[in-house]
Order: sequence, then structure tokens, then C-alpha cells
Amino acid sequence: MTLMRYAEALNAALREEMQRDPSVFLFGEDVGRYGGVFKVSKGLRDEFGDARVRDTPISEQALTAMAVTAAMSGTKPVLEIMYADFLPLSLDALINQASVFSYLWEGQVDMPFVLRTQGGGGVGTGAQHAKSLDAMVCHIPGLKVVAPATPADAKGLLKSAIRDRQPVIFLEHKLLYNTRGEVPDGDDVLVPIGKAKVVVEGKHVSIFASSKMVIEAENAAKLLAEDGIEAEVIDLRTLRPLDLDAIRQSIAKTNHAVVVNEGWTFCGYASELSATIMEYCFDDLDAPVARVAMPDMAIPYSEPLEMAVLPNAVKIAAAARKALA
Amino acid sequence: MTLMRYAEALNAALREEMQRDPSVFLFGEDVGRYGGVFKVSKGLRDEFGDARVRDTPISEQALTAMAVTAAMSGTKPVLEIMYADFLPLSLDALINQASVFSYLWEGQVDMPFVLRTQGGGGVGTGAQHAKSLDAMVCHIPGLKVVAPATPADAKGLLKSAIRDRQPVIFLEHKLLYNTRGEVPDGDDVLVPIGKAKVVVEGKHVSIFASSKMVIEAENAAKLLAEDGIEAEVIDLRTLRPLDLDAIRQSIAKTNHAVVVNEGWTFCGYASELSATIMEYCFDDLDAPVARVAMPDMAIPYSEPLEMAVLPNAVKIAAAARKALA
Amino acid sequence: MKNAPSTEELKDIHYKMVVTRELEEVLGAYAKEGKTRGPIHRCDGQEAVGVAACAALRTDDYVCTTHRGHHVYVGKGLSARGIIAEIFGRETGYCKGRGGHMLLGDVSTGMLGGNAIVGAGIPAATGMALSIQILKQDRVSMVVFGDGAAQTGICHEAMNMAGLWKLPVIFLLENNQYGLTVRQEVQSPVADLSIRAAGYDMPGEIVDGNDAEAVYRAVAVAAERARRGEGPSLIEAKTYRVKGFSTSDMGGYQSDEEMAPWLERDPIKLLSAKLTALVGADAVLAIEAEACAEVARAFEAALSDPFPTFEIHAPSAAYSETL
Amino acid sequence: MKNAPSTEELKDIHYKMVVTRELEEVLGAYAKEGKTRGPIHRCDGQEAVGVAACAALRTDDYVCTTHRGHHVYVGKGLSARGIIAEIFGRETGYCKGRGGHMLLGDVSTGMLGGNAIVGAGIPAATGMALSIQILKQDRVSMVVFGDGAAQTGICHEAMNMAGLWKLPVIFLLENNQYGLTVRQEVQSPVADLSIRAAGYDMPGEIVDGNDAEAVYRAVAVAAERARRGEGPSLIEAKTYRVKGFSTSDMGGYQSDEEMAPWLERDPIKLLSAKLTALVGADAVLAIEAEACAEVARAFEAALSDPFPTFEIHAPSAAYSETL
Ligand SMILES: Cc1ncc(C[n+]2csc(CCOP(=O)(O)OP(=O)(O)O)c2C)c(N)n1
Ligand SMILES: Cc1ncc(C[n+]2csc(CCOP(=O)(O)OP(=O)(O)O)c2C)c(N)n1
Ligand SMILES: [Mg+2]
Ligand SMILES: [Mg+2]
Repeated sequence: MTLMRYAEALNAALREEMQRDPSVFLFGEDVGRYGGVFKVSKGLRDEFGDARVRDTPISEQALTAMAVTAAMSGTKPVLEIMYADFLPLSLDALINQASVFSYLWEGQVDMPFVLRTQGGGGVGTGAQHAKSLDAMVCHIPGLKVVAPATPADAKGLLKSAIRDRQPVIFLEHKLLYNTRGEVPDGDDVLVPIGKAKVVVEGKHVSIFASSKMVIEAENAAKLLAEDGIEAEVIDLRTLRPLDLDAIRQSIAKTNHAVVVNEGWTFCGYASELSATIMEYCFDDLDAPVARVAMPDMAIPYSEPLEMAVLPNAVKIAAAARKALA
Repeated sequence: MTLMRYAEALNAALREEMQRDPSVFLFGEDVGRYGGVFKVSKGLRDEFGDARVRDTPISEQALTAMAVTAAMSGTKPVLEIMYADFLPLSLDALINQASVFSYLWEGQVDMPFVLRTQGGGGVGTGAQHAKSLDAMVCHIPGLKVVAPATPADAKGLLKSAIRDRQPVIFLEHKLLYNTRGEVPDGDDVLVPIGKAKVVVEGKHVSIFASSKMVIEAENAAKLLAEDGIEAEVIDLRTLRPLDLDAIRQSIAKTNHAVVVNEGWTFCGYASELSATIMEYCFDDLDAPVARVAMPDMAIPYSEPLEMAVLPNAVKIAAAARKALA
Repeated sequence: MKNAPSTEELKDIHYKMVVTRELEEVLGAYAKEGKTRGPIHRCDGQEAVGVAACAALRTDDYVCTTHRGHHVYVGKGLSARGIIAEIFGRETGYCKGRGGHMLLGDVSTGMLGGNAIVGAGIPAATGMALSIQILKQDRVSMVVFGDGAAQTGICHEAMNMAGLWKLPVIFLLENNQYGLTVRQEVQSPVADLSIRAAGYDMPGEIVDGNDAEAVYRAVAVAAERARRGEGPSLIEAKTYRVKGFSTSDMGGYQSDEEMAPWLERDPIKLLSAKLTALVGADAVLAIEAEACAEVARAFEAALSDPFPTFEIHAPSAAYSETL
Repeated sequence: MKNAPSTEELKDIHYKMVVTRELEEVLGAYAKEGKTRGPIHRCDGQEAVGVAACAALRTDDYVCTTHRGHHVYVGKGLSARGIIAEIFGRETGYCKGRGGHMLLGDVSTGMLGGNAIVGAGIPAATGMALSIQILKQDRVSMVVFGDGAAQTGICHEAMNMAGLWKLPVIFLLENNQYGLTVRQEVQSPVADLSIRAAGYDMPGEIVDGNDAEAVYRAVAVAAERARRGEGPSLIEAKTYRVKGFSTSDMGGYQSDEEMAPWLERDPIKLLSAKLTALVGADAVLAIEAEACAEVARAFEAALSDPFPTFEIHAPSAAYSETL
């Protein structure tokens, strides 16, 4: 085990996978000389050269389309999209190219690319640089979507993503890059895509979250514990494909659920979780699943306004209390 | 009342609104000289000239962004995006421009534009020309989204959309253009945005649908009637903002719900309906809400494959029976 | 002349152009009878562009094309049988009926593939060129795209990166003078779109798209340049769409006067005359007869092939339980 | 010289350039103390571009700018007080604190507005020009955008339509030689991006972006052209970003040698010298003093303004019940 920051864990994963497989390459805005604006690719251009660690123009739409076909022609691209807010620019390539061709040309080609990006609010970056658009990418067949909350999962999932034969959308969070955690040593320690993890055990209410919202959920569990409520916190880690087994097991025990996502509520990822849980665990539920997500509005800049819209531990705890009431 | 095809009803709405308000203009690919590939804008270039009915290059991304700012600077643009499959190209303008500015600059500007498009499968147009991406646009704050099923609603809602001060995404269906129905006469007959309509009354199960799926739901109701099941069919008409009252009233009576949408299941519009209904009507429900939507995969071309993936009356009836079982 | 096709190559090009034409004629007849599904986009009159361009490449070079790609499919070596089977939604089609006319792909011939999102082939080929460069392969990639596609944002983004990184990609602009129903001048203020090449630091050239030899030469030169590591090229092949946009096009906007000179310069007629001078009329007729015979056999076989049966697509699954 | 700014205009330009500089200097000091929120993008050394360009327009002309738009805001006539209040998230800011530094907008001065999606201002201004044309107004729209933004797809799409329809829009490319942390030549193979204008049938011109008079003249000419219905223009103003990308930039990639000649040619220094020759040193010093005083007053006022209070945004509501 080594204590690492989340950004360092990602950097280690990239370095190890690039050493292991010469067909892995990185590209994106400012990922080379500068090492990425969040420093995730720091030092990699020096180590692997500028063919494999490539600074690009500001051309997200074509870059994503190029990742798709580069992946179909022998390389394993890892594309960095600087902010998740720019994902709309990638969606045509994901929906109309990656998703379509992975079905139509199945058996003829693999499509091993990773699209890394980071989202989330809390530091005054404004309405165009703080969104979580998880639902948009999770809607797309043929893609996998992961959203790690800890340095260990960040590393293990990124390595799995790079080795996967399907496209993987890798969602990071700007407020997680500096968080620290123990990361297992070893070049082949992977975290499997598609497996959730119980991070706090409890028996009264299940809280499902991912990415930075796992930290908020853990804090909510502490708040609830003060009232004697034992919340179970499940870190989904993978948003698609969803780990239904883990969800069912927890609900069977707690009979109550809160789902958390930093994206907008309506047609958001929390809605999918809510619908799925109610559909598959209806008889086990004593109350409707509670959604805790962003209100349906653009994210404001000013601190008191931004703080009011972001989901947080207090809101999660309140939703859990209401579900149990 | 006049018997009209859906496409003609849309054409009439455009004509009347353009006559009424000189700031309304149309643009999009092939909307002018040819009158639109589905003939919705037939004859309008001749009547209003090529400044107000404008053929455009294939540039969906900029066109959508231009609709946003044209709307903020004194005109009322109606943009046609030829297929809903191309909506991903419009999303940046909708998410990062329209949605953002309508909040940030509220009170300073209105944003009266309409984006018309058509989606849906059934005629072998393939994976890039048959999708329903309702969930993608419905996720975006500040937009309204409508999806009429009948000529009368098509006309009345398009007129409301053009007069609205907010952006409206107007979802048509390629298989509806030739359907006929009675349309009320009069230039000022509007259908309000945000109001659902009960199209079949029933007491055993509520089926919520929009656009072409309303026809499938009506047919499902007939199939169910053969078994003595009285299904209530609600045409949502507006997908955002959702008419919660209408939903609650129906569920209070039937205690069972089936939600239908032609888009993909996961993170789809049907999931939102399911989540909302279970959250707001939990105590009234005797069974989980059943989702009938597209399986999570690209739409295949070959007829037997395409027919297998599309939601239809038989699948809806089966879901209703299961919910009631 | 340097990079000119040999007589053998010209014969092969002619054969494939006739296969393409015949395939579309027969398809057209089926469409008229309502026996096809969805829109079919014919490339009649444009065969030289796709066929001759592919002839100048190697089998392992990558090619992307549009919704109007029959000439490119045939040019790259796909069989009429597999193409037709795909168009009729059969299990034996190149994509097992999943793709249809606009979305054919065949990795074994580097055909990756048709694309019905206008412009999408442009970054697609550029991405493959990026792979080629990173893997240091002796390959090129080519995209055939339309005058309409030249106005898309991805065209600009991809060409800029190709020029910047000197990627081994050939941008073959098939200027058939129409977008969907409107002429090119309704979509762009410049008549010769190839002038934009200068803005990406790559050569831009205009060729007669109805002259198979001219297309071949231009592509061969661009491919050599790309293989030498000198980067991309933009070739604008001027041609004309004689059959309307697709089978769903109601027409009425292409005048006879506009069309006449192009019908006169039909690329198959032109090459037939050239070849007749080289190998004699009998040899040319024999090529054409064999091409038509192949197409006839292909239709017969494809139409009795089975339809696929439906299965949920496991890799797309949204829940782990269905994996 | 035709279209040259008058002395009064030059004084106003100088005043606004100093307001911009001072505003950023003070902001920079607050940022160092950790008293600002989010990244702040300074335009030090580029003031002439935004201020002089706006000076050549009328109040009711529309202008869009980027994440780095302080000079454009001030140039278009926004008050330092309102700008600062917005940047500090106050209720009195131009967007009531909802927008922040990158997303300022003010309809009354045609400033519509800052934009932090790179390239987004380009179709934005083009869309306004479309409105102007349809409404037959005597107005123009202008977008100030970066060398990085020139590589986006929307840049191509919008410029093509502007050229095609002869829209009254001015594309002012502020080439400060850097995207975020990489130089322009890492983002495009051509040094002079204005050569691309030919591909859109519009004039493309290079001006010295540190010379306020040159910028003013070029924009004035383009505005006249636009008002005459002759269509868009592309003006590439060559300048340099002296303060790094933003307050979150760790720097280290812009060398002193690279920077020195640009610091030497500071646009405020240049205009100050020119104005001193015209109106004398005292008058220039008085202008500068008043500009700094306005900024000081603005900070004082803005920083004691109240924060907004949160409310759900009704027009965005997803359910009818919350309407
Ligand atoms: C992104 C996108 N927009 C619009 C369309 C609809 N469409 C299909 S083909 C076409 C015209 C294409 O013109 P061009 O690129 O010149 O190709 P051609 O049909 O002439 O071969 C249009 C507008 C599409 N398929 N994709
Ligand atoms: C679509 C998009 N991609 C990436 C970014 C991140 N980003 C912000 S500014 C910038 C560089 C912009 O360069 P340029 O256009 O030259 O403007 P400058 O900062 O030099 O004024 C980048 C990459 C963004 N905001 N939007
Ligand atoms: Mg064309
Ligand atoms: Mg720059």
C-alpha cells in the first residue's frame, strides 16, 4: 500500500499501462507539455514522447470521433476532455459512432478507448465548468461508465478501463484530485468494472452514490448515526453496467433507499437508480426511493448560490430521515 | 374542424405564426426550396421569401447556437434539425448556452426559439436515423419539450411553442406525418404546453405515453379490453415540464402504471416517469411501474431485428398484464 | 505518366464501375417495386470517384465513406453479394443485416465504413491515420465525403489536426454539386472548396471526378506523399449526382439542361472509350458482361439468404445481471 | 486617415484600457490573497484589442467575448462596479452573481456576453447578425475570440454561414499566441489564421493588436462594410498574453525572452506615448488617475454589496407543480 493523491493514482495507472502496452496513447488539451490542467498526465510526455502523449487543439468533437476509430485500428487511445461540461461536444461521436459501430461491426473490431473527464461543482467555476452530465453518457448503449471515489479505485478502475475492449467513459471529480488514500501496490491490481462496494455497513437505509458524492454519503451516515440510524453506504463505482446484485442485497436488508447524484434531477442518473430500485425491489421497499440530486437549473457562480444547489451530506441525511419517517 | 395530416397541421401552424409575427423565421437543411424532407415547410419560402425561410448548410452545431442568440436579439427562430439522431450536435448549444443564459441573464433577455426535429423507427432507416433521444433534451433545465401525437396537438402545440418566451424542443415522429385527424379551425387555437390529456379512460391501469407511442398505447388498451382490463391512456403531450397533477389523478384511480417511451431504457425518459410516479404516488401503487422502452442497444436495420426492438402495443399490453398480475 | 494506372488496373476499375452501376440499377428496380427498405442513395455518374480512388490504394489501407458509398465499397474489394445481402437485411450481409445500405463495414478490406452522419467519415479516417502514425505502419487512410459534409465543424477540426500532425490521410471531396436538395452554392460561398486546404497547410487540388484515370493519379500521388510522412492532401473531385438524392427524393429541382452535359460525360462511357482504344471493343464488352453477370448471381444468392434472428446485445447491457 | 479614431476617442480608449488594467491588477492582488473564487483570466497586454474594437462600434451593436473578456466588457461600456460585483458574486453584479467572471452579460450595452465554452461566441455573434439581417436593422455584431477557438468546428460552421449569407458580423481573432498552456503552433499548422478567410469568401486582415489605433481602424472598416450589407470580415489581431492563462495557471512555460519584446510594446504604454504627443503629459496622467480612481471606488462599493439569496429557478422547473 502507498498513500497517494487521487490525481497521482490516475497518473500511476496511466504510466503503468503505457509501459505495459505500447499501443496505449494519451491525447487531449494541455495533457502533454503541461501535464494536464489537473496534472494527471504529469511527466508522461517526457517518459513516452510526444507521439504518445499529445497536446491537441480545442476540437473535442473530432477528437472523440478520432478516439473511436483509432481504437478500431490498433491503438488504445485515452482521451482527456478537460471538463465534463464539454461532453455534449463528444456525444455525437459516442452515440452515433462508438455505440452504433460496436454493435454493427461486432466481431470485426474491438473499440478499446477511454474518455477521461472531470465534473462537479463547489469551487466557483460557474455554469459552464461545474456540471455533472453522468446521465448523458450513461444513456448510451455499448459504453461503460465508471466514476471512482477513492485513489485506489481511481487507479484500479482506470487500469481496467484501458484494458477493456469496449469504450469506457471515466468520470473524475475536480474536488477529488487532492484527496488521499491508500493504494495497493503492484502493476496488476485491477478493480473490476461493474462491481459496487459497500463502504459503510448499516441496516436502516441504503445510500447509493458515486464519485465525490460517496464522501457526502459517508458524512451523511455519520450525521445519521448521531440519531441512531445505521445507514449503509454503497459506492457504485461503475454507473453502467449497474451492479444490480449489490443493490438488491442492500435493499433486502434495509428496505429504504436514498440515491445520490451530482447531476440534474430530471432525467438524471438518480432517476434511473430510483426507477431501477423500485422496479426490482418494490416488495422490499417500505418507502419510495428518495432522490438527492442537483435542482433543475443552471449552476450559479456566487458562493451562497452554488452551495445551495449542490447535493451534500446534510441533504442526504434529511432525505434518509424522511424515507424512514 | 378540418381533417388534416400531421405534417399539414404543422405547416399550417408555421404559416399562421409567420403571418402573425414578422419576427418568426425558419431555417434548416432543405426547409426552403424543397419544403423540408418531410414537407412540413412546403410553400413557405414562396410565401415568405428566402430571408425568412432559409436553406442552410449542414452545420447543426452552429445552427443551434445561432438559434439561441437570434432569439435573444429580437427574432423568433424555428430551426429544423432533420433527424433527432443529430440532436447530439445541438446539445452543447442547448446545455451550455440556452440553458445557462436563460438563467444567468434572466430578465435581460427572452429566448423564444423552437427546435423542431423528428425521431423514431420502423421504416429501416438504420441506427443513425431512427433514434428517439427524448431523455437527452429533457435533462436540460430551462427548456420545454413537447411531443405531440395528433394533428390537432401538433398544430396547437407548435403555435404555443413559437409564442413561448423560452426555448421549446419540438419532437415529431416520422411515422406520424401521414396520420390524419380533425384539427380545430382558427388562428388562435392553442394547446397549452405542460398539460397532459386522457385519451382513453379506464380504471385498472394507467398507460403514459407520448408521440407515436400514444397510438401503440391506444392499441394496447384495445388488446387489454379483450381481457376485460380497462386501461387509461394518458398522452403526456409535454415531456417537460411534466404534468404531475394529471399523473397523480390517474394513478389514484388505477393504482397501476405502465410508462412508454421509444428511447433507450437506461437513463431514458421512461425511467424518469417511473421514478417520478413511484416517488409521488408510492402509496397509491399496487405494483412497480413498468417501463416499456427500447432495449439498450443500437437500432438494427434488418426488418425482423428492428421490429423486435421497437416498443409496441403487444409489449405494452404484456407489461400492463404483468403489473396487474 | 507517373502514377497512372496500368491497363490491367484500368480494366479492373472498369469492371468495378460497371458492377456498381449494375448493382444500383437492379436495386433501383427493386426499390420501384417497393421491395427495398429505407432510403437508397445511388452514386450513378460518380462511380469513377470511389472506384478509381480505392484502386490507387492497397487492401490494408483504410477507407471511410458516406451514405452514398456503393462505388467505394465495390472499389475497396467488397463483394456484390455481401453488399446486396446487407441491403436486404440478411444474415450474410457484411454487418449481418444490422447496418443496412448506409452502414456497411468490412475490416478485412479496410473498409471502415459507410456513415450516415454527414461529415463523420472525416474525423474517422483522421483517427485511423493517427493510429497508423503511432504504430509507425506503412499505411494510409482515406475518406470520401461530400460537398455538403465540407461545411461541418468536424471537417475543420479533423483537417486542422491532420495538417498539424502530418497524418497519412487523404481527404477526397466528392463534389457532386448537391447537398440534399440544394446546390452547393446554397451551402457555401466558395465554388472550389479545395481552396480551404491552404488553411490547414496541405495541398488542395481539383480533379475531374468523371475521369477515372485522373482520380487514380491524384489519389496515388497523395498516398505516396502520406506514406513518405509528408501529411494529408485534399482532393476535390468535381462530379455530378444524376439520380437525385435517394429513393425517397421526389425530385423536380435538377433540370435537364443542368444534367445533360454530365450524362454526356458519364464516367463509364469515358473509361469504356479509353479502354476500347487500349484493348479493343470485345474485351471491354466481355468485362462489362462479366460484371453484370456477377451482379445477377449476387442478387440471386443474397435474396435467398436467411434473415438474422433477434438477440439482445450483451455488451450494450445496462445492468450486470443481463451480462 | 479614414476611420481613424478622433483624439477624444483615443482619450476614451486610453481611459478604458487603464480601467481594465487597474481592475485586473487589483483583482490579481485579491486573488493572491485567496479572496476571489474560481479562476480569473487576465487580459493584461491585450487591452487594445477589446477596448479599441468596441470603441469603433455603436452602443446598440452586439458584442460577444470569451472567458478573458474584461477589456471587452469595459470597452463596450460596462461599469467597473458592476463587473467587480459580478466577479465577487454580489447581487449588484451584471448577472446578480449568477454568472461570475466568465459569463457577464448586459443587454443595455449590447454585451451578450462572456462565454467560457471556447468558440461559442463565434456562432453566437453570427446568430445575432442573422437577426439583424432579418429585422433589417442598422446594426452589426462582433465576436472577440482566441487563436485556440479558431480550431473549433463551430468557428468553421459559423464563418461559412456568415460568408454565405453576407451577415453583418465582425470576427475579431485575438491571437495572443497561446491556447491554454501550449503555443498556437501546437494547435494549428498555419501561423496566420486569417488566411482562412478566403475559404469563406470574406476579407482577412492582420493588425497589430497592441496598437489601439490600428485595431480601431480595422474594426471601423469592417463595421462599415457590414452595415453596407457586404458581409463579414475576419481581423486577426496579433498580441500576447503576458499574465499566464489564469489565476490557476502554475506557469513556467512562457520564457522571459519570449515575453520581453511584448512587455516593451505594452499597448497602454504605446497609446500613452501617442496621446502625450497629442494632448500633453498632464492630460494623459489625469486620465490615468481618474481611471484608477474609478476602479478604486468600484471595488469599495462592490465589496460591500450584498450577496444574492438562493431561489429555485421557476422557468427551469421540470414539473408543472413547481411552476
Ligand atoms: C449530421 C447530419 N446532418 C444532416 C443529415 C441529412 N443528410 C443526409 S445526406 C445529406 C446531404 C449530404 O450532402 P453531401 O455531403 O454533399 O453528400 P451527397 O449526398 O451529395 O453524396 C443530408 C443533409 C445527416 N445525415 N447528417
Ligand atoms: C470547448 C472548450 N474546450 C476547452 C476549454 C478549456 N479552455 C478554456 S480557455 C482554453 C484556451 C483558449 O485559448 P484561446 O481561444 O486562444 O483563448 P485565450 O485563453 O488565449 O484568450 C481552453 C482550452 C473550454 N473552456 N471550452
Ligand atoms: Mg454532395
Ligand atoms: Mg489564445
